[in-house]
This record gives sequence, C-alpha cells and structure tokens, in this order.
Amino acid sequence: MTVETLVAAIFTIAIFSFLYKENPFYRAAEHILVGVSVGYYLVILVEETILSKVAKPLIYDRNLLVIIPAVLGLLMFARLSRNKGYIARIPLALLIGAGAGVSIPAMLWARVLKQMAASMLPLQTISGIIILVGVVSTLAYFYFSREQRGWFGYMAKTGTYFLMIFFGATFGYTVMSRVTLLIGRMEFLLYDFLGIIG
Amino acid sequence: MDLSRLDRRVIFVLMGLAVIIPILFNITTDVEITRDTLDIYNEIEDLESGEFVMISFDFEASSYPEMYPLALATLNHLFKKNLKVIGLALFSEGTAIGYTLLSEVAGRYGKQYGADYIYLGFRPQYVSAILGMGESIIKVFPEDYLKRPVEEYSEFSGLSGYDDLPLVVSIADGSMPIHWADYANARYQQKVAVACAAVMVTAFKPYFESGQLIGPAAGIKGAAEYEKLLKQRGIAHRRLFAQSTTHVFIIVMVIVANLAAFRGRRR
Amino acid sequence: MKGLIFTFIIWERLPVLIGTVICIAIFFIVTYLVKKKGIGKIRKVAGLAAVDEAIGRATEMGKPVLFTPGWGGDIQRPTTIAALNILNLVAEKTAEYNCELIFPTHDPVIMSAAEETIQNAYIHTGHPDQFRPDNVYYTTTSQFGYAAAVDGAITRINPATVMLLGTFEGEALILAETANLVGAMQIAGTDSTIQLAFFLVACDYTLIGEELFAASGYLSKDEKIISSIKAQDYMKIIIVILLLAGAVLATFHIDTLKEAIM
Amino acid sequence: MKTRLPIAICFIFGIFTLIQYFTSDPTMALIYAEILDWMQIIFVFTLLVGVVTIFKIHSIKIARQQNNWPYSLLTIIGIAVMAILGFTRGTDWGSPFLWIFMNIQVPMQSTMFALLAFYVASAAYRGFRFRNKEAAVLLITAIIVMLGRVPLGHQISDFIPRVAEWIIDNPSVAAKRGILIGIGLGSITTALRVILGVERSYVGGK
Repeated sequence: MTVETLVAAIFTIAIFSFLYKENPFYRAAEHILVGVSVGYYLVILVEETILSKVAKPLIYDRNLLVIIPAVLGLLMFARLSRNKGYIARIPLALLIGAGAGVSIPAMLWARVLKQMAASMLPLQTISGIIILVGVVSTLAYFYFSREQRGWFGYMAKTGTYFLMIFFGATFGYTVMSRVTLLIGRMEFLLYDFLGIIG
Repeated sequence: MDLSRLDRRVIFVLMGLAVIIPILFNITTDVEITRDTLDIYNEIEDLESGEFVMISFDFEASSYPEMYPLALATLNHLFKKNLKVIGLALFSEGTAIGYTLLSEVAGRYGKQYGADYIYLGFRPQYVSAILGMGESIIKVFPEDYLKRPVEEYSEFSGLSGYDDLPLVVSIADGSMPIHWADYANARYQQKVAVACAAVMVTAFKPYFESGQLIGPAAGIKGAAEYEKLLKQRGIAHRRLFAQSTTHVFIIVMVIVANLAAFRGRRR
Repeated sequence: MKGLIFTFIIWERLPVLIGTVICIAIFFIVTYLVKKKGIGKIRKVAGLAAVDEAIGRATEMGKPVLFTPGWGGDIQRPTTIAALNILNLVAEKTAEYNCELIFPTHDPVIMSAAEETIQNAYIHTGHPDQFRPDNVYYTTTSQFGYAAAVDGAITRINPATVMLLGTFEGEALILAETANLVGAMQIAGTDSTIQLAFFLVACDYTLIGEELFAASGYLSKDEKIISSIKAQDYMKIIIVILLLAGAVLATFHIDTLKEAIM
Repeated sequence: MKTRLPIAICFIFGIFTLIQYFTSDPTMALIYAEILDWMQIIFVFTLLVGVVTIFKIHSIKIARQQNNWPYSLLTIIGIAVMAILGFTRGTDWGSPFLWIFMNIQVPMQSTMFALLAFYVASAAYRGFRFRNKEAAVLLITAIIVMLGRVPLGHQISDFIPRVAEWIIDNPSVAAKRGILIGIGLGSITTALRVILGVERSYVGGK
C-alpha cells in the first residue's frame, strides 16, 4: 500500500464516521477540508487570474486598461471595514449590472423562446398532446394572480401531477448518481486500501 | 419491532452491505446502447482527424467517482480519432483533475503536449468566460495551465473564437451545460455535446430534445455504453452490478417502509 | 441613416429583440397598474405560514434559527435575491423575538449582502444591539467543504429550525437529513429542480421553484416584487396563447410561427 | 452617493450589455469583451475577500481560545500549507500541491458526496410514503426510473426501460419546460428590476 492510499483512506473513513455520529475525528477532517479547499482556491485564482490577466499584461504589455478592474476589485476589500463597506457596492454594481444585462436576451432565447418552439408539436401524436398539456398546466400551477379553484384549479392540479412525474424521474436518476459515488468510494476502500482483489 | 421507526443507523449499515457484497463478487454485466449515448458518440465520430475539439472539465472533486469513467471514455475517443484537443475547466476543482486526466490518456496514445493537445487551465465567472471565448479564446486564456503564452504553440496559435471549434464537449456534474447552451449555443450557435452525471438528465432533457445540446452520455450506464461503443470494457462495466443491486435494495426499503406504515395505521 | 441601422442590428436576433421589448413594456405597464390601480393581489403559497410558526417554535425552545442559501448561487441570481428578501423578514422576526439567527454561506459577496440585510432588519425593528456579525459567515467556496461546515454547525448548535432557501445542489439532502437528525423543523425552497425532489421527500415544508419568488412578494407585500410576479403572469398568458396557436398550426403542417420564434 | 452611484453604474453596464447583444457594431463588441474580462477580474477579488474573512474568523477563534479553537488551527494550517506549496513549488504534475489536492481534498469531498447515498436510503425510508395521490405518482415514477436505468430492469422486462425512457422524454420534459419558462421569466423580470435600480437588496436598501 502506498502513502497516498493510506492518507486518502484515513480521511475517507473520517468522513464516513459522521454517519454514526458527529465526533472529533470528523470535526478535524471537516476543518482540514475547509482549510485545504480554501488554500487550493486561493492558489488557482491568483495564478490563473491575477497573474495572467492583471500582473503580466500590466508589466509586459504595458496594458494600463487592466488597472481599472484591478482597482475596482481592490475596492471589494472595503467590505472588511466596519463603516466603509458601502464602497464595495461600486464593483458589485458593475458585476450585477453587466450580469443582468447579458442574462436578459440569453434567458429569453434559451429558456423561453427555444423551449416554446420545441413544444409546438403536431397534435396528432400522443407526445405532442402530452407536451402541450404538460407545459400549459405546469405554467398554470405557477400562475399566482388567480386562486386555484374551479376549472383553473383542475388545470393547476394537472400541473402538479406533471411536476410529480418530473420529480419522481429526477429522484430515480439522482439515486443512480449517488449510488455510483458510493460504489466508487467503497471500491477504493476495498481494492486499494484493504487489497481485497475482486 | 416497529419497522416504521427503524433507527437510521440500521438503514445505513444495510445500505453499506448492499454496496459492498456485490462489489466483492466482481460480476460484469452487459448493457444495451441507448440513443442518447449514441448521439454524442456519433457527433465525435463524424469529426475529421486533425480538427479542433474543446473539452471542458466542468465538475468538482466531489463527483470524481462518477465523472472519471465518463471523462476517460470521451478522452479515449477524442485521442483515438486524432483530434486536436483543447482542455479547460470552468470549476476551479476541475482544473487539476482535468489536467491529470488529459495527461494520463494522452500519454497512452503517445500524444505530445503543445502539438496534439493543450490545457488552458481555469477561468472563474463561467458566464463571462463562455461568452468571452466566443469573441476570442486567446483573449480569455492568454496563457495555458503551464504559464506559457498560447500563441507559442504553433498548432494552436491560430485559434480565434467558436468558429474554429466544430465541437465543445462538457463533462459535467452540475448545471454547466445549461450555461453552455444559454450562452455559447444561444449567442454563437456553438455545438455542445454533454457527458454528465445521471442526476442531471431530467434537468437537461428539454435542451437535448430541442437540439440546444447533444447527447448525453449519462452516469455510470452512459459510461458503460460508451465503453462498449469504443470496444474498451472497463471500470463502468464493472460497477454496474453493484449499481443494480443497490437500486433494488432501495426499492425494497421503500416498500417495507410503506407496508410497516400501513400496518401501523390499521392497528 | 436607414442603411446604418440596417447594418447595426443583427437581424437573426430580431425575435429576441421583439421579445425583450414586449417584456419591458409589460413590466412597465404592470408596475404602473399595481401602483396606481392596486391590482396587486397574489394567491397565498401553501406552507408560508410555516415561517412564522418556525421562528415562534425556535423562540419557545430557546434555540437558534439557521438560514443558509445553499451552494451554487451568486448574488445576481434571482433566487438569491428572493432568498435575501425572505431573510430580511426572518431577521425582523428573530430580532423581535430575540431569537438567534445564524447564516453560513459559500459566497463572500452573499455574505456581505446578507450582513447588510440582517443588520438593517435589526436596526429597523429597534434591536441593533442584538445583531451579532459573527453569526453571518463565509465557510468555503468548495461545495462539500461548505456542506461539511454547515453540517457540523447544525449538529453543534442544534437549531430548532433550519431554513434552506436559495440555490441548492448536491448538498441539499445532506443538510436536510442532518437537520432532521437533530430534530429541527426544515423549511426548504429552491428553483434547483433536481433538489426539489429531495426537499419534497425530506423536509417539512417546501416552496417549489417560482413559489420562492412569490413567497418573498407575498410575505413582504413589497410592490416591486408583486409587480414582477404579476408581469410574469401576464407574460405566461401570452406564452400559453402562442403555444396553443403554434401547436394547432403545427398540426396542419404550418411551421411559420415556430420558425419565427427560433 | 452611497446608493446612487452604484445604481447608476449598474444601469449603465446593464443597458450597455443588453443593447450590445442586438448589434454588430465592432467598437461595442470590443468594449463588451473588455467588460467580460473586468467581470472575471473583479470576481476574483471578491473571492480573495472571502479568503481574508475566513482567515480572520478562525484567527479570532484561536486568539480568544474560543470553543473548539484547535480545530480552527487546522483550517488555518490547511490554507497556509496549500498556499505556500502552491506558490513556491508550482501546481504541475508531481507537485506537492497537486498531491495534497488529489489525495486529501478529492477523497474527502467525494466521500462527503457519497454520504448522500446513505441519506437517500434513509430519506426514502422515512419520507417516501403513499400519503396522497401526488406522493404516489412521485414514488411510482421514481421506482420505474430506478429500475429502468440499470441492466437489471432490462433483464426483468424490456418494457421497463422503454417506459422509463418514455416518461423522461414526454411528461417529465413537459414539466421541466414549464419550470424553465417560468424561471426564465423570473430571471428576466429580476434582471430588469436590477438594471432599473428598483431592486436594491445588494446595496442594503429596500
């Protein structure tokens, strides 16, 4: 067994121990995980972004334009101060504003128009009818200007059933994913760590 | 014994056994190939050797066990077809994993870094990264993961935007393919093929049905199907038996719980 | 001039442009109507009363309320904004009842926005001294680092109520089950459709998708949010009419409408 | 000033990026690409602020020797070790940075995720009941899909995977489309509120 396997196995078991109950072993692993992941993030961010997109263009290419976002970025640190926090709203506003601007056409095209067009199917087929009824009744469920009574109540109720089918199918698929992950970890413990050759 | 109030630790132990015992038997099962997996396979199969293809490692370290067989199968296909592979990551944790996987598989096919493939590394803020690459890939990634200017690699220095990429493949455990669809496909009509965690299938399905995304090869079954198409049976095939038994175990648990609750009510 | 405009616009994007203009128009008209004509009534979302009940319960038990917006959302996401709107109301209630409110998050920007929100709510209700900035904290950006940290927090502080409102991914069920383990009441709400399946099974109350947005409007009676919900409702009517027309036309092999939209 | 300036900035950048989508003007495209770059750079700084915050929280805990402070020490050591190794010894193949990532962080995170399999079992046992018709629909669909997506379902009957596929391609897609359209509209109106300065929660306003 290699050192790698031993280290990985110890931490794997520490996390699994949470299933029995919260314990010092898990708590230590939890805090190490938080620390290591923050450290990883810090290094990747500085190397991949600050160095390559701010420092190098500034030093080698004399690209003065990058000073603007860098200064705006530094303004974020105002958050750490008790009473100057509002300064950080300036870079935040740029992020949020530009983010909102690009999202409007993107959402409209990809989530609304494209999905509408894909739902306009000939009604001779069963799937054409089901898709239309499903989309319309689900939209009815999420219509808030009217109480769900009478004919509208029936429509919204139909929507609920479609939603439940969707959630059920999702549940099934998710079980599949989670089980795969567990099998992966168990294979590691059984094959690599304990050396039981299957 | 009141089965409807079973201690959850008992369930945990049973669940553990339901996974461990079948693994010990090491039985390999066969799979039927589905249309979804065939879609992504054919899309890659139809590319000409020497064409560029971008592969984005859009997953976190946590879903490594599920994503590993999928990434392996797709990478095997890309290198087998002699495509020029451009790797990148839109999740920070995918960065190191993507680089490790890419180097590992490229090595098996005797591919050279810089000539046959490059790894661009990671960019945060995926929306602006995806949109930015539509304008210029080199502007978003002036340097690769190894800190060398991308322009120094003669094979890749001519890259502009998505026009040069017949296909982007997103290996994803979360909703990143939706962002690829919402931004790269919506704005630049970029073709995006997806290999994803099983959990995402129902969420992505409308995008596949409407043609905004291609595929998906999903989960361990998708990986096994892909292995079968490539005629390289591997890790995904091996895991399918334990997968089946555990699904059955959960279904049995649900039935037992319902029967117990029903009996409790009648009393 | 005419030629200039002609080359200035990307014509393939015309349907999106028309759609955007319609959305903006509806948005303004509805905002006006809500303000002037008072049409701002929306139906009650099931499970909303639970928020009040949950905070009352926590106060009675003398235990804290834990509110977390999940992993995967950032500040510009509508879900996060809706969650912060609800957080504002929750904070006002906890301030009134003198109940401890804990808010861990994976995103530093959300952390600072939440800190402002909670602090303002405490000042607003006249209890600025009860606000504890240490209770609003950043864990780590890593998904399961965050999950491990919040899980640890739930088992250690033993809250009476756990509110999981925002954008959730894989960590959702871990948090919901751990909350159940310590006997906390769970109120969940998200637009992450995959996690909804689990919230529905594991939590006491679940707000589904857009209900989260509506809830923040219903609770706060805030005109700006109600106008948004109303505007969305009118857009839905248009969409349904187009869908029906499109399907009928497609039945007779006329795909003009469909192609016009794409 | 404290709220007006941010709202003005938000409006300018929002309107610009919105209009730019519809135009083919090359100058606007250049500015747009630059803005995208700025967003990435600013975003990185927000994360740095987060790192500083977490460092601060744990340092305070250690300094005041609060409850469980030795655990905070582990977090600080974790950050420091990764940062020092990453910055001095690089992140390439074979570096200690990558070693810790692959052998400590990856196994722990994937195990954390694998815990979900256990929680799925306990949640299913506890909450998956035939309480009403809706719950029954959810439950039955879940079982069909669980069986249909493994080879076993196929071995029992060809019918199961076919039904599973039909469900996913039809009623499930329909519901998801409804949700997508709804959320799309929600996002659009929220974005409009943000650009127009009506939504001010991020500046701490109402």
